[in-house]
Amino acid sequence: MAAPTMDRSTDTPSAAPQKITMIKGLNQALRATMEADPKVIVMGEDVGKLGGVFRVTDGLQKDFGEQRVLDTPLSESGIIGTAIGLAIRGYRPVCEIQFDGFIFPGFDQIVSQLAKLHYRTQGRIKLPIVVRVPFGGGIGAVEHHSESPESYFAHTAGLKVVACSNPVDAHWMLRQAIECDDPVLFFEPKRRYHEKAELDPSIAPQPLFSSRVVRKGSTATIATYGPMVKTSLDAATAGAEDGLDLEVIDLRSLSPLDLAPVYESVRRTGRLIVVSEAPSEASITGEIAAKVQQECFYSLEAPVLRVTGFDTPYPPAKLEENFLPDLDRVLAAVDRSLAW
Amino acid sequence: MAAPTMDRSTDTPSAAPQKITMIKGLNQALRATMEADPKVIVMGEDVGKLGGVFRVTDGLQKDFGEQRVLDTPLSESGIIGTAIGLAIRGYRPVCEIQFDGFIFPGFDQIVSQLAKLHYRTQGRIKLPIVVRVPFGGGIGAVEHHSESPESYFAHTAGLKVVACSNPVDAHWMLRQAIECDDPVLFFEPKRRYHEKAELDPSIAPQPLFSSRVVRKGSTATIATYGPMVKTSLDAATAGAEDGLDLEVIDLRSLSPLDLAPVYESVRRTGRLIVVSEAPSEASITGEIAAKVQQECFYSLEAPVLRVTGFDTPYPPAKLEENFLPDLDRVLAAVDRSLAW
Amino acid sequence: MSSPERWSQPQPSGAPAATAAQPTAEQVIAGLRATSEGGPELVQLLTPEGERVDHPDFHLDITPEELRGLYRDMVLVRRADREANALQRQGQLGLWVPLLGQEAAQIGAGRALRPTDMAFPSYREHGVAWCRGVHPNEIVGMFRGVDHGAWDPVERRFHPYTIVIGNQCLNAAGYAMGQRFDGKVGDDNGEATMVFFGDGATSQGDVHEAFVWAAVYDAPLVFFCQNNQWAISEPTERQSRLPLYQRARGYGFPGIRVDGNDVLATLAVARWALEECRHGNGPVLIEAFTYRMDSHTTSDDATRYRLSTEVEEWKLKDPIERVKAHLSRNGFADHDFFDGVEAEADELAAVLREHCVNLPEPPPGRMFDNVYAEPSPALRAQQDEYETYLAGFAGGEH
Amino acid sequence: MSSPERWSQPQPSGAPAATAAQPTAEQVIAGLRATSEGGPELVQLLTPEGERVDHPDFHLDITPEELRGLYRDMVLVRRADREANALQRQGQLGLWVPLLGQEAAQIGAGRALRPTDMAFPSYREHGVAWCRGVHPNEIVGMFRGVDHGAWDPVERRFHPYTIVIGNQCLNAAGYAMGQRFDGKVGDDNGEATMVFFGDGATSQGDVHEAFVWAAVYDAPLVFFCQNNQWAISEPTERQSRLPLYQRARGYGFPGIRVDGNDVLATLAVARWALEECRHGNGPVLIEAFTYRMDSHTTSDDATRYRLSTEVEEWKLKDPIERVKAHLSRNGFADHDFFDGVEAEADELAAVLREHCVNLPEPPPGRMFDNVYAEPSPALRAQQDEYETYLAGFAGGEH
Ligand SMILES: Cc1ncc(C[n+]2csc(CCOP(=O)(O)OP(=O)(O)O)c2C)c(N)n1
Ligand SMILES: Cc1ncc(C[n+]2csc(CCOP(=O)(O)OP(=O)(O)O)c2C)c(N)n1
Ligand SMILES: [Mg+2]
Ligand SMILES: [Mg+2]
Repeated sequence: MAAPTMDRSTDTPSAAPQKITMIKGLNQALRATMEADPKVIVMGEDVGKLGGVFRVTDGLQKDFGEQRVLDTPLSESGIIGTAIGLAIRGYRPVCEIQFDGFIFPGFDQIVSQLAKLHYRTQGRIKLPIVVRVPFGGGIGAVEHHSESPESYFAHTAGLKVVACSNPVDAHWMLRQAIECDDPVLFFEPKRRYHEKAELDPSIAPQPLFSSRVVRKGSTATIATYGPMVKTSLDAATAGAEDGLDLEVIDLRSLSPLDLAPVYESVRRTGRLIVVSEAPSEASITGEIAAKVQQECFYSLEAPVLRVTGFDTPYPPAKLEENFLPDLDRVLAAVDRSLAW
Repeated sequence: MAAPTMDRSTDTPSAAPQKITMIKGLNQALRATMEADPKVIVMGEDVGKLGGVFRVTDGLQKDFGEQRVLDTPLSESGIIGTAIGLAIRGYRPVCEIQFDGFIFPGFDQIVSQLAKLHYRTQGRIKLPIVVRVPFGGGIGAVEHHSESPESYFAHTAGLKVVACSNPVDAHWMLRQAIECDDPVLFFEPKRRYHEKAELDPSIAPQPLFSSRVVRKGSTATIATYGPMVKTSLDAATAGAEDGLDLEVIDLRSLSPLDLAPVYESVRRTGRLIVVSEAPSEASITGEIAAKVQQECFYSLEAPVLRVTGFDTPYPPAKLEENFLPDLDRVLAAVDRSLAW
Repeated sequence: MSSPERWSQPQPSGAPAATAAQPTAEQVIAGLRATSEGGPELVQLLTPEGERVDHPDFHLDITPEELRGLYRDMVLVRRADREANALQRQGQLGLWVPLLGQEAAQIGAGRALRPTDMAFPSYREHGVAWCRGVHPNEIVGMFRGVDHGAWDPVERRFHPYTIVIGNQCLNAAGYAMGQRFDGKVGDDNGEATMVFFGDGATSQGDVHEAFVWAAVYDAPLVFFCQNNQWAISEPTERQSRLPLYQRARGYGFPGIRVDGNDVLATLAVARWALEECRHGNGPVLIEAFTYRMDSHTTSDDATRYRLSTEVEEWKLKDPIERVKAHLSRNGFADHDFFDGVEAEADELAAVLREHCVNLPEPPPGRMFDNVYAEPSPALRAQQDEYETYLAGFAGGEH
Repeated sequence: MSSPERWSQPQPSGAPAATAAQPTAEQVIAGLRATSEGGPELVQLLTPEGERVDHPDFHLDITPEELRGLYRDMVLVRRADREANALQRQGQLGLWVPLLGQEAAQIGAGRALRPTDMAFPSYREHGVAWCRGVHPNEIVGMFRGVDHGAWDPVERRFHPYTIVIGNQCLNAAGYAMGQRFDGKVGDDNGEATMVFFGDGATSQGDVHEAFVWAAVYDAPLVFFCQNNQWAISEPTERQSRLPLYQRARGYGFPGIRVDGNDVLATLAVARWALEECRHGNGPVLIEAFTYRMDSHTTSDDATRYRLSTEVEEWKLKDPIERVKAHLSRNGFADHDFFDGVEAEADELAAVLREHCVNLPEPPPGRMFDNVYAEPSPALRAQQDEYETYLAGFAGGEH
């Protein structure tokens, strides 16, 4: 077991910029926080010897031991429920839920305890727990392995919900989430796990609960998060060929939403498309539309449009290309907005 | 045990109009469907001898026996999970969840099985299951007894979600829900349980999944459901004294939403206030705002406004009057809309 | 309780035993809720008549002073319980959840805990709370609706009440795992955790998962199940075929049934179980066989579903009376003592009433406090908007 | 397996036993996953060498023809399994979940079921599916991504595969309750239900709740746990201290451990359990002690977490080889028979491959079908909008 150190200067496993996958970015984030703080522990199904089914926790048990990287019983309510007890005891558990569709057995502990204990105890109990959830589709999987359950948690007061979209954000956001004293649902776009980007540890990250304009533009605004950031950027690139100058905002934080940059943008462009893989009914995308139509009422030249998964269960994999928003559906919505 | 009969003419326990509470309306609905169809069974905690903590199932076990009115183990996942098996076997279970906050242990079965089995089996399995949930606040209860979890279910494809607001609707909607071949989450506003209205069995009910204008008006539209219908009607009455002529729509069906009457109304009034006890973030009220700003873009003279519970856990009872929308908050929103 | 044995020897497939009869209802009920007997497995050290009896496995050396202390604890918590119940009847509380009849189970368990131990209650553990130094004054707020729980759970090592049945068992398992990870388990100074739940709760998935986790991680956790025979209106046979302490059999840790109306037996068994845990031999399941003498809560009317004869039978097994009889008969306490305790109880009730009716109403802004440890700007904006709105009223604007 | 006994006798609180040692890791593992032995409780009727042995409780009269049938079943399902695995490797399936090594457990259980019985699988029960008349052709669709399950679960009395661990146990309990409510339980013609789940699944709350419900409602339900020693990368000791069949002890119904690589023993025990259930003596738990010879799925690489020596040991206990040896040694089958089965297997594999690669792609509109039994106008509108959008492409509009 590597000797844990509290020296923050060794936070980053490597000080030189390196090209890494999202998985590597997450893995290094875990390693860095575990080295810095002996109270950070990782728990979940198969996170130990196997390193998780996506290898996000690869090598951690070997280096930090079985007491800091727990291969848990097959029980999601147990993972969340015991993480709460461990947090009360002073630990900072990072729980892995193996796939999005398997968070529901743990839903009661999340909604009834994780979200409410701080409130119930008038702030006396803190729950610095991160629940990591590989989410979304696009990997050709069987049922329950491609869901986007983030809206359930955004609807739950007491939780914070974030989604990363690229390796660099994945790294920093996970570190920030672990350092946050509130429970954070941390959504990782599994279909982007193997994409690469350069992580330069010398560039300080922006605050966790903030959105970011990832492409400036003037024709219309696209607000999105997680796996759809790349899709939206691709749409913007394709649209540029047709003379569209699209602004793309990566929301990053889904609860609380940081919509100031969206308002600012919509006031300039007059048009907003919200893009998400999740079904739209009673969702985060609806929330954004509701807020923006209120805040930017006089700026909107067309209604806020949403491009989302349909209000059906996730279909068989051969249909997921139809189910999931793609570049064309995003651009079609831009066209509709412009034609309004 | 009363001899079950399939004769539909005896559907209604009493043919004469009678003044009944919502509890009675629900009770009679259960009795009528149980008499009409021996496959209808009632299951839940304390629904038998006790008749449920709210007495909605009062007397049913005595008349229909222990095999049709099941005092179940204390296990909500078990209630939903076994109801699914019973439905596959040909039963039509009506499950009672004792209080809103206790549906979460059953959430996984609802989301992963109840909502998806029909889809998974290409329609070969039907799940005519009603999950009754007394919901909402206003009764001065301790934690977990005043929640409004309906948005979680509206966000879940494969479920239908309805909320009744008065004894007559409660009666008919429950009967219709039991007759529906889809799983229906049936929300009952517990703080309206003891209010009375005249049930005239000769007046045919409107279709289950439809909304209704409950007060015509021209100044602005209020769309609401469940316990807030009365609050909104009270607000309309109070507003009338100030010269406001408010239209109130009882949504009744929360998924699917029947928004045609809302669109029609908003096109006339130009203003919409959506009222609900639930926290607003990523909710049904957001969905309505998102849809209406799109459908009525050119008719809206002010943004759609929402009056809802705050994005906090449900507070201690002494604060619930502050948490819950009341007549004043509704009227203040109308004022804001008018002043836009 | 021989009926379960029927199942333990599978019959050859050809034999007629496949048609073996179901256990009779009487057999089942005898095992589950003998209204007068807990069965031969019941650990008892003090009979309902107040006589000390021996048990081959569990001994308790106890001084008269300690005995008087236990008596006093039970009388005081019963009195506070009755006062709170009355306060509810008078409209001062929205709800009360009575402990009446479960004083011995709770004081026995609560007094077995050391200050360094941790406890996770359900919602009826006012007696355990007392032992953790949580005054009834601190409990009534949540039933009056002014807070969701007032004590500091970390400082008192007494978790907030948990209402969603079974949830706390997993939280306790995690806490106890933490005690082990911290190296606080393994000798006489070890720490342990005790979690409280009811007979009904045993059906919940979370309780099972807590059994699994605690067993797999050797957590120093005592599962303390108060089988008070009822889960609201449902008797224990709606939850189990077997006596509940036997549930532990399938997980590989001990399960013991103790007379939950016998404070001495409960204390002895709870101490033993905690010792096992602090030495690293946890978890342990204790089923305290007791009875809910009152309705489930003040919202409930138990006469709708249970016989008064049953209640009468259990009255004969009152947990306080037997200690009183024991104290008197052996000359361990005199009139003055009993009068003194009564006076203390009156005083406690008065203090509780006074405190309760004067509890300040929480300010509206409180609603927004402590949703997050690190405030959310979005929620702050909601609060600001609401406070502006309220200020409008104050200014007479509306 | 004597270690659990340590827990059964609580020690007097004063005695030093409170410091009794934990069971050693070896003791625990011996009880959980002896890689070569299932322990003395293991029911076996056919040794790995192919010799028939007697068991005091379970007998099986079986004709050579029936034996050959079981052999054929196992060979065919293994072959289909290997073909599907190969199809995945060749990119024809998105995923495959191999049953390799579990043929005897599944065919033994599947052949014990009557047509009128019902079965609820997990996701690995291709062998049980076979016995229910579900052809591998009907299974590959969900792994190719063209459907979520193709067979008619009502007609076949074989529920769709359930992926969320444990869920199906409660669904099965409900179904079995329905069998009882329908008056179909109580004699030789009674119906029963069997539900399949893994060793890992035993930790889930739903499996526990299913135990509770089935016990309380005397449901004719056989819980059939295939302990294949692994839940992805986690060995059984991450889930339990005790052998899993003992879990039933705490619920008041029998639990039996059978050699899951012995098709005869599995058949005998499963038949007995189903008989018990159809006569009204359910539920029953069977732990079939077996081994997952392949990786968890085609996405998994088992060499990352387990020793090849373990796999090698289990190879010696192959479920098919021992039946083959038995058939040969006793002259119950000749070369022609074995060749015939091989040829059938080749044929099946070819049919499966042919079917799989030619599975039609579902049309986009399929996505919207069967969300509801009674269509929702809101969803219909979404579909219409999407189809108009698609038509726009077809017309080259975009
Ligand atoms: C998950 C959940 N379901 C239902 C309830 C409602 N409820 C409150 S107490 C209770 C009965 C509990 O019985 P038991 O576990 O025996 O504890 P007791 O109240 O007898 O102490 C029920 C059903 C709840 N609080 N939580
Ligand atoms: C609720 C849930 N959590 C996690 C998973 C991911 N998962 C799929 S199979 C599996 C292991 C199951 O092990 P076991 O029950 O032993 O069955 P086996 O695969 O060995 O047949 C896991 C963790 C899941 N499908 N469902
Ligand atoms: Mg109880
Ligand atoms: Mg397994």
